[in-house]
Amino acid sequence: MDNYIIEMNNIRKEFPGVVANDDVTLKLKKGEIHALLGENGAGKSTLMSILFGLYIPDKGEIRKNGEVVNIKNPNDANDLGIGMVHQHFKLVEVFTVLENIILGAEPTKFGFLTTKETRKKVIDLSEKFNLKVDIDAKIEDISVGMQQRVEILKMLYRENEILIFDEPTAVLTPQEIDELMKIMKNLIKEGKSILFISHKLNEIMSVSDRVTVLRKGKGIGTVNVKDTNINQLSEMMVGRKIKGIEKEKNASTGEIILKVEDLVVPSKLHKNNAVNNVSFEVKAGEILCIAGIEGNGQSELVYGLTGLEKISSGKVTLLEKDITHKSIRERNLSGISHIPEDRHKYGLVLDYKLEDNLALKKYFQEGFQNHGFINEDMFRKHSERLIKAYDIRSGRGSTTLARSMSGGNQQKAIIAREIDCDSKLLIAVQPTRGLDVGAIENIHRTLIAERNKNKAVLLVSLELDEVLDISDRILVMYNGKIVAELNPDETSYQEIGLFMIGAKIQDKFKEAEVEESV
Amino acid sequence: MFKIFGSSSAVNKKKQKDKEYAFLASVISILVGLLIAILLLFLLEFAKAESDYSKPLIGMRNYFTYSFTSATTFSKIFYNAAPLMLTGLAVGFAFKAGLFNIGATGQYTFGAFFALIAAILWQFPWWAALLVSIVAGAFWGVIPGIFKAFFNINEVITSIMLNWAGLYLVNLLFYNLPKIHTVLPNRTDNLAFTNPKAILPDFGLNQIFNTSFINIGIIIAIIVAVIIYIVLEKTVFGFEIKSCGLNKNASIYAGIKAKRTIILTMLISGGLAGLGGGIVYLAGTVQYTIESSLLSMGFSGIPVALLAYSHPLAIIATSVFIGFLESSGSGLQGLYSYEMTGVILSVIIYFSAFALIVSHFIKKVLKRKGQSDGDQGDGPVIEAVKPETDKPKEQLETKGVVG
Amino acid sequence: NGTTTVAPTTQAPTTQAPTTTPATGFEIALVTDVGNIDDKSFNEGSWNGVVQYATEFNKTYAYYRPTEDSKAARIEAMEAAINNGAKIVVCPGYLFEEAIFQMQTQYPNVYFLLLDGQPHSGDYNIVTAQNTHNVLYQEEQAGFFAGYAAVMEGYRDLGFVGGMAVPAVVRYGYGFVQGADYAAAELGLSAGAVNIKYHYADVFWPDTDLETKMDIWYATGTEVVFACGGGLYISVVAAAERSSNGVVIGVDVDQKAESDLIITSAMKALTLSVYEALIEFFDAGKTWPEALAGETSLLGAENDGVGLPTNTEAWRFENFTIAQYEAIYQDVIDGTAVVSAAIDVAPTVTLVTVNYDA
Amino acid sequence: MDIFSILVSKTIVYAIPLLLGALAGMYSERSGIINIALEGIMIFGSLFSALFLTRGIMTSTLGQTHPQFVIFLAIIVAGVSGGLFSLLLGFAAIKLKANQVISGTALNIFAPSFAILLAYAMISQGISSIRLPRGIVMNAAFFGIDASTLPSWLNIMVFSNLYLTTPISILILIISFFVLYKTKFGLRLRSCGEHPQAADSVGINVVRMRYIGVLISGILAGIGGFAFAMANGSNHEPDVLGYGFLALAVMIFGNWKPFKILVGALFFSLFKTIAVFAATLQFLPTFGLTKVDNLYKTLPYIITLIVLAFTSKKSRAPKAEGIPYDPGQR
Ligand SMILES: Nc1ncnc2c1ncn2[C@@H]1O[C@H](COP(=O)(O)OP(=O)(O)OP(=O)(O)O)[C@@H](O)[C@H]1O
Ligand SMILES: Nc1ncnc2c1ncn2[C@@H]1O[C@H](COP(=O)(O)OP(=O)(O)OP(=O)(O)O)[C@@H](O)[C@H]1O
Ligand SMILES: [Mg+2]
Ligand SMILES: [Mg+2]
Repeated sequence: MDNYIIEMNNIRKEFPGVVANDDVTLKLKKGEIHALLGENGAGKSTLMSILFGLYIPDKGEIRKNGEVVNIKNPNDANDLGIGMVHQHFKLVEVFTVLENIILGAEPTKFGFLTTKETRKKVIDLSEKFNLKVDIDAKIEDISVGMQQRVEILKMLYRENEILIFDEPTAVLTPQEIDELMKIMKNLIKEGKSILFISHKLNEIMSVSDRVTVLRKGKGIGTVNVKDTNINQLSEMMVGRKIKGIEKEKNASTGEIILKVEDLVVPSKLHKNNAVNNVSFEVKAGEILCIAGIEGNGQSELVYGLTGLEKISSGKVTLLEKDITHKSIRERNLSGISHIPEDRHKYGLVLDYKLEDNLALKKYFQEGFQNHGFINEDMFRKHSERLIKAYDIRSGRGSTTLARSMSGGNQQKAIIAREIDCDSKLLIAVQPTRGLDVGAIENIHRTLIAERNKNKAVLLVSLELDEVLDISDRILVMYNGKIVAELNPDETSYQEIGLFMIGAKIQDKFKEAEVEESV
Repeated sequence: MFKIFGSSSAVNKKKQKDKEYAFLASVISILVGLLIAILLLFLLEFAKAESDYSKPLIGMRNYFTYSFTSATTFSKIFYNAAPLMLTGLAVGFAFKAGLFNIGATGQYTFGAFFALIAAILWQFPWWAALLVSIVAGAFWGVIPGIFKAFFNINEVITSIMLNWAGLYLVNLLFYNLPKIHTVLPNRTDNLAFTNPKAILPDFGLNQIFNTSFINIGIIIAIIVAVIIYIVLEKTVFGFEIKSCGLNKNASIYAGIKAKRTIILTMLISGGLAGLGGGIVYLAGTVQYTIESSLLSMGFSGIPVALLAYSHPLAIIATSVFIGFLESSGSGLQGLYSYEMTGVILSVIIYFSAFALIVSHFIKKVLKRKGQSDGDQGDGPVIEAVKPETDKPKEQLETKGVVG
Repeated sequence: NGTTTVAPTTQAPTTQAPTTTPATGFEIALVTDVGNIDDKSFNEGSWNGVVQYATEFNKTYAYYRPTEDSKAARIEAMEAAINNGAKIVVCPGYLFEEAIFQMQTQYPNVYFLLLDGQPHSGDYNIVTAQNTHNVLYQEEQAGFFAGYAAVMEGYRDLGFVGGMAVPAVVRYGYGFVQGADYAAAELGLSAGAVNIKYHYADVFWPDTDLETKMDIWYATGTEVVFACGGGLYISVVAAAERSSNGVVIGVDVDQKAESDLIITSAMKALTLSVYEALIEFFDAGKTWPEALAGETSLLGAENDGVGLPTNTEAWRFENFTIAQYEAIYQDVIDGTAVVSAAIDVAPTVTLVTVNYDA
Repeated sequence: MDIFSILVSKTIVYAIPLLLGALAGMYSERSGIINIALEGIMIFGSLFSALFLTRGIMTSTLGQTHPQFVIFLAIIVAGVSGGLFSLLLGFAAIKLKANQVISGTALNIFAPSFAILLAYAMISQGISSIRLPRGIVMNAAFFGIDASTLPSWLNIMVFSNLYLTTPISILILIISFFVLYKTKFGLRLRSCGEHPQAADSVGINVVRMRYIGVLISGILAGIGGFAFAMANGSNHEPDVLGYGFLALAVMIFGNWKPFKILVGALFFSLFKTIAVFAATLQFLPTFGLTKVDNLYKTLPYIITLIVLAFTSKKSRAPKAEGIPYDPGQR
């Protein structure tokens, strides 16, 4: 009978309309790294949020070292030595790293903050676990990787012994991931116990001792990593075998659809440019993928192309037509479709009905309106068609509010709308973010199908698997510049990773730099 | 009731349900408001030296019967309702685009005064003078729109500033246009003498019923409300306005010119408020007098819009209702001071402010009664009072700058 | 002599919301002019008269506030009063002229007391029915005495602040100017020796901007300001108290109690006239006696309708004597001193220089 | 010289209510609650403190002997009444998650009518103006200085408009700065306005913090109302003439930062005073207009607008402001 430091027995949690956790049991041994595996919406975050006191379970009990504890809020969790790195970091952007670390556990004299000792303590911790952070920098100015290290320091600062990591690797480069894995092993050595959420099986195989798998809110089981393999796990996770997508190479070197010359886009965050003299082409019948770590100018590049942001110099040509200074709508009409990276911010009007959202790029065209009056039947027909064609699932069909749709189906709706525009160029930014394997597969197929229809596809992605799986050509962006052009069949995780963190720059791009500096 | 106002698309059960909740919520808010108001009357009695507890009851009785005692008091309901409806539409229309036009009072004042300039100085007929009032209001309304669109300054602040600036400008004009106040130094001349054809037609009804409060203002207002409804629900422009209100970023992404939409919205909103001013001062009853504080009518539009959840057709109902409450205020007189009306009104409004919660509550209750319609909680489709959980900040945010 | 007359000292209206139920109704009604009952001006002054009478002879009384500033709303309020059992409706202010013109024929057995105005249909052809009695005041005379007294006292830098340029206020103001000029002549002062700053504040109540303005006036040499418009005297007094040596002249009623700096008040018998009219009305059996029915009484120096307070604690002049005051009072009565009541043009003055846009 | 002194003292005395109002707004918005109800709350504060002063207290012996002490009590009354009133906003905005702008607007509509009504009940039917007692100015004598020994300009500048609220609000300003940036409470308050989920995840009770934010806001606004009443002269109508809204502008103008807010308040107040001066002294052109002061009265508002237009780029509101806190939301 081994001693469990944490036991979550028969946990049930319901949200309006969803059973997030249904009779889930999870037992964490002292000093182990315990992985939690499951598709999106499987209930991982919810389960952990319960352990961390953010949600109160409807049923079930939590035990620490055998006796039942009652965790009503994060304070209780903290008192029990439970800490959590959240999927979406919980850091105050305008605060400094230090402020964020001490927040909630501030050392004070007569209510006044006394940061001297704290500062020292934090620095010691960051050295001990080599978590490099710039302690006085504002969060909004530091990289995602560093932000994550801040989150970890938050836990260590509170001397937590049970550490929860919710999808910590989603935002990291291969190098950073390896780094994180080392850190986690370190932590174990220091006697901590870790709960580790991930979709990525290889990671789980590499670090964790045991895995608990969730599916649709139900606990599927717990297995020892050494007695299992990736296929078994993925089957447990999805409930069926998943076959990788086979993208038959098509050697089309079609005509140039998009031509970008010396594009410069200013940054909103800092004074130097987010996109700095970038030039490239996208041809018909290829999927060109822009790889890179979040925040290296990919988003701004796309904003510049689609007109969401003003560019300060450069030239954008679409089908021989100069669209550099055209309005967003003109660009759309002259052949750009855009699957935006933030589906809630840009992709959808959450409080509009599905049919309205599906018409968002068409409502002004003849048929959808005549003499300025909206043609509701047309809206309806159009949306029924797309719902059918792209199998968009929702409570009330055309009249469902987008807000109440699942992440996956929201994304499907956007893709349906954009592809239905039948533009020559399709720009897709992280189209599979936060979606589950099934949905991802589906989207990848669609993209490839588009390519095979001899469309040009510009894919921006952080997920290296995705990049390697479906792209025909890879451009790596680092610090606002393109630093490498790669062939997916001849490169590797590690190589891309090096370019992504700016450790390497291909010569031709170096030259470009020299010229420009002359 | 709101069913009639049901949303465009034919079979939209959910939306209709929400409207019912919304309606119920409004009603409940109103009832609670009235209850509290009556309670307040008793408390005031209690506070008094020699209390007389029959007084509140009699007061309330008079209050609710008053408007039906004579043609005058009855027509007064609609006389009050017309400008309320228009300022209410001004506020509600802006709400739909995610803008809080608290500057309706300034635009109203502008509309009012320029209507009189047109009527007295330029001898325009009533309809032309009304057009002038629209233009004037629109002019004063568009400025916050421009500031919002180009400098991203919150319209609430801008309009507050412009309310006062506008008041003083109008006073300045008043003094420097001596021809509009020839009879008395501090009030514009009586239209009946200077330009009778500038007075809104009443088809001789005032004669017949021996009152002065009947005119076509209410009809104009209702027509305008219907037009606004059609614009919002049936036209491309309305589609763009609402989508900007609900998610500015997504609208821009879809190629909608958000700046243009914001400016146009404020232009129209201002025009509506201005028209309200025109209708009041061309009724041939009041004359414009030098003011040293903001006219309250513009502000009265806010509760009207709130109670109606900014729905143009519902605004017809709420404005008439508030018009009724206001005209009934005189029924309290003698027993109570006129301000009591204000208190009753504001109590109601305070409750309507979180009517949404009430409607959620109702929803739950009905659900328990087994009428489930499964959906992760999104409130009635009401821009003005939806709690702003994970909703684009464009909605009614009050801050200098959108991040 | 006609001096120690007029009106009780001002006090907050001693009103109680009457507790009798409207079943019996309110016999005496007052419909307010623009502004509220406590406007320290017409409304309050005449309301005090109503209250004074009603409490003394215990009659039921109430006031009504029109919903808006229009003839129609005034009529509505009057009708509300009448439905509540009003036998007599007191209407302070010329704004009621047109309303009463209509009501007096529409309600022949309700009685109306119109202060500071005479009924007409808007064309200024006065028609006063038998159930109406009008009272006019010769404010210009009251203002005249104030201006005269100020200059005689030795002040040379005067100020006038009116609430708004409404007839009554203008009469006060122009009278004030004439009085100053008259005194200047009598003292044989050179032209320009006496200066008057003249301003309408656009409010009948205290106002921050006005207070600042008064600070500046006093700081730039103004010695005495005639504060003529409801509650705005409060701002003037506040400024005077801050200034080194500024003083104030009150209006309508003896305001000596308001501040030691109020050296005198240009009074008119507002409260008193209401009080007395009501006595006449009820004594005649709830109708206007012959003398008043359809008549307009003009309250001026002759009938002690206007004047300065002469009771010792109110007389705060050092150089100007009561004797001098009584003399000029007599001159005004017998016409030796002519005070123009015209308000359409500024009075012609010979010696004082007036800045009408100060 | 005296003129200049008046300008200064007026600028200061009218800047105080703006300062307090804006600081009030800052506290609640830093906690994440938009407080557009400042106007109404200020009215409430002014009402109750004024009533407190008039209803006997000031005429009591205590009032005669220690007027400033009574004023101090009045300030407390103002704070308490404002604070309690603001809880209505807190309840609607925090507990019921109602739209904050609208709940605030409701309070703004409620306050003035209620104020008049209560004044009626307390004083007498039809009387809403409250007569503030005299001798509440802290003149030279109060400090044991013989005014005659001072040059008149100095006397005017310093003492002519010096009320107890002035030093107290300066104190509040300084304290606010330290509270906001140097204390645990301040750190937590700001975190609630920026990222309540983050605050919650480290065990800060967001709901409580927001209530506190609103409460402090109410207290300061209440005192601000009283400050206005005193600046406004001895006779007080329960109304603050839009100063609550102006305070809101000053807050944004001051970028939600204490000392910038002070600058904003002085700036606005200065132009408001200059406007009156301009009209009175005619040292500015009249453009051949009658009553040109109306033109100058628009200046403070127009100029504020222009300044906002230029500073808007830098301005940064608390991020989570206006969004009801919902723990479930990720
Ligand atoms: N705050 C919430 N309100 C309503 N439903 C929620 C909420 N949070 C989660 N859910 C529901 O609970 C289910 C589990 O969500 P959860 O975030 O735990 O999944 P997950 O496994 O963490 O997914 P992901 O891999 O995307 O993080 C989801 O399907 C979602 O519908
Ligand atoms: N606050 C919420 N209320 C209701 N449903 C929610 C809420 N948040 C998420 N969901 C639902 O949860 C499911 C997946 O949850 P989740 O938030 O993981 O989606 P997601 O887009 O992947 O988000 P994330 O970026 O966290 O991965 C979707 O069906 C989504 O609609
Ligand atoms: Mg998750
Ligand atoms: Mg997720």
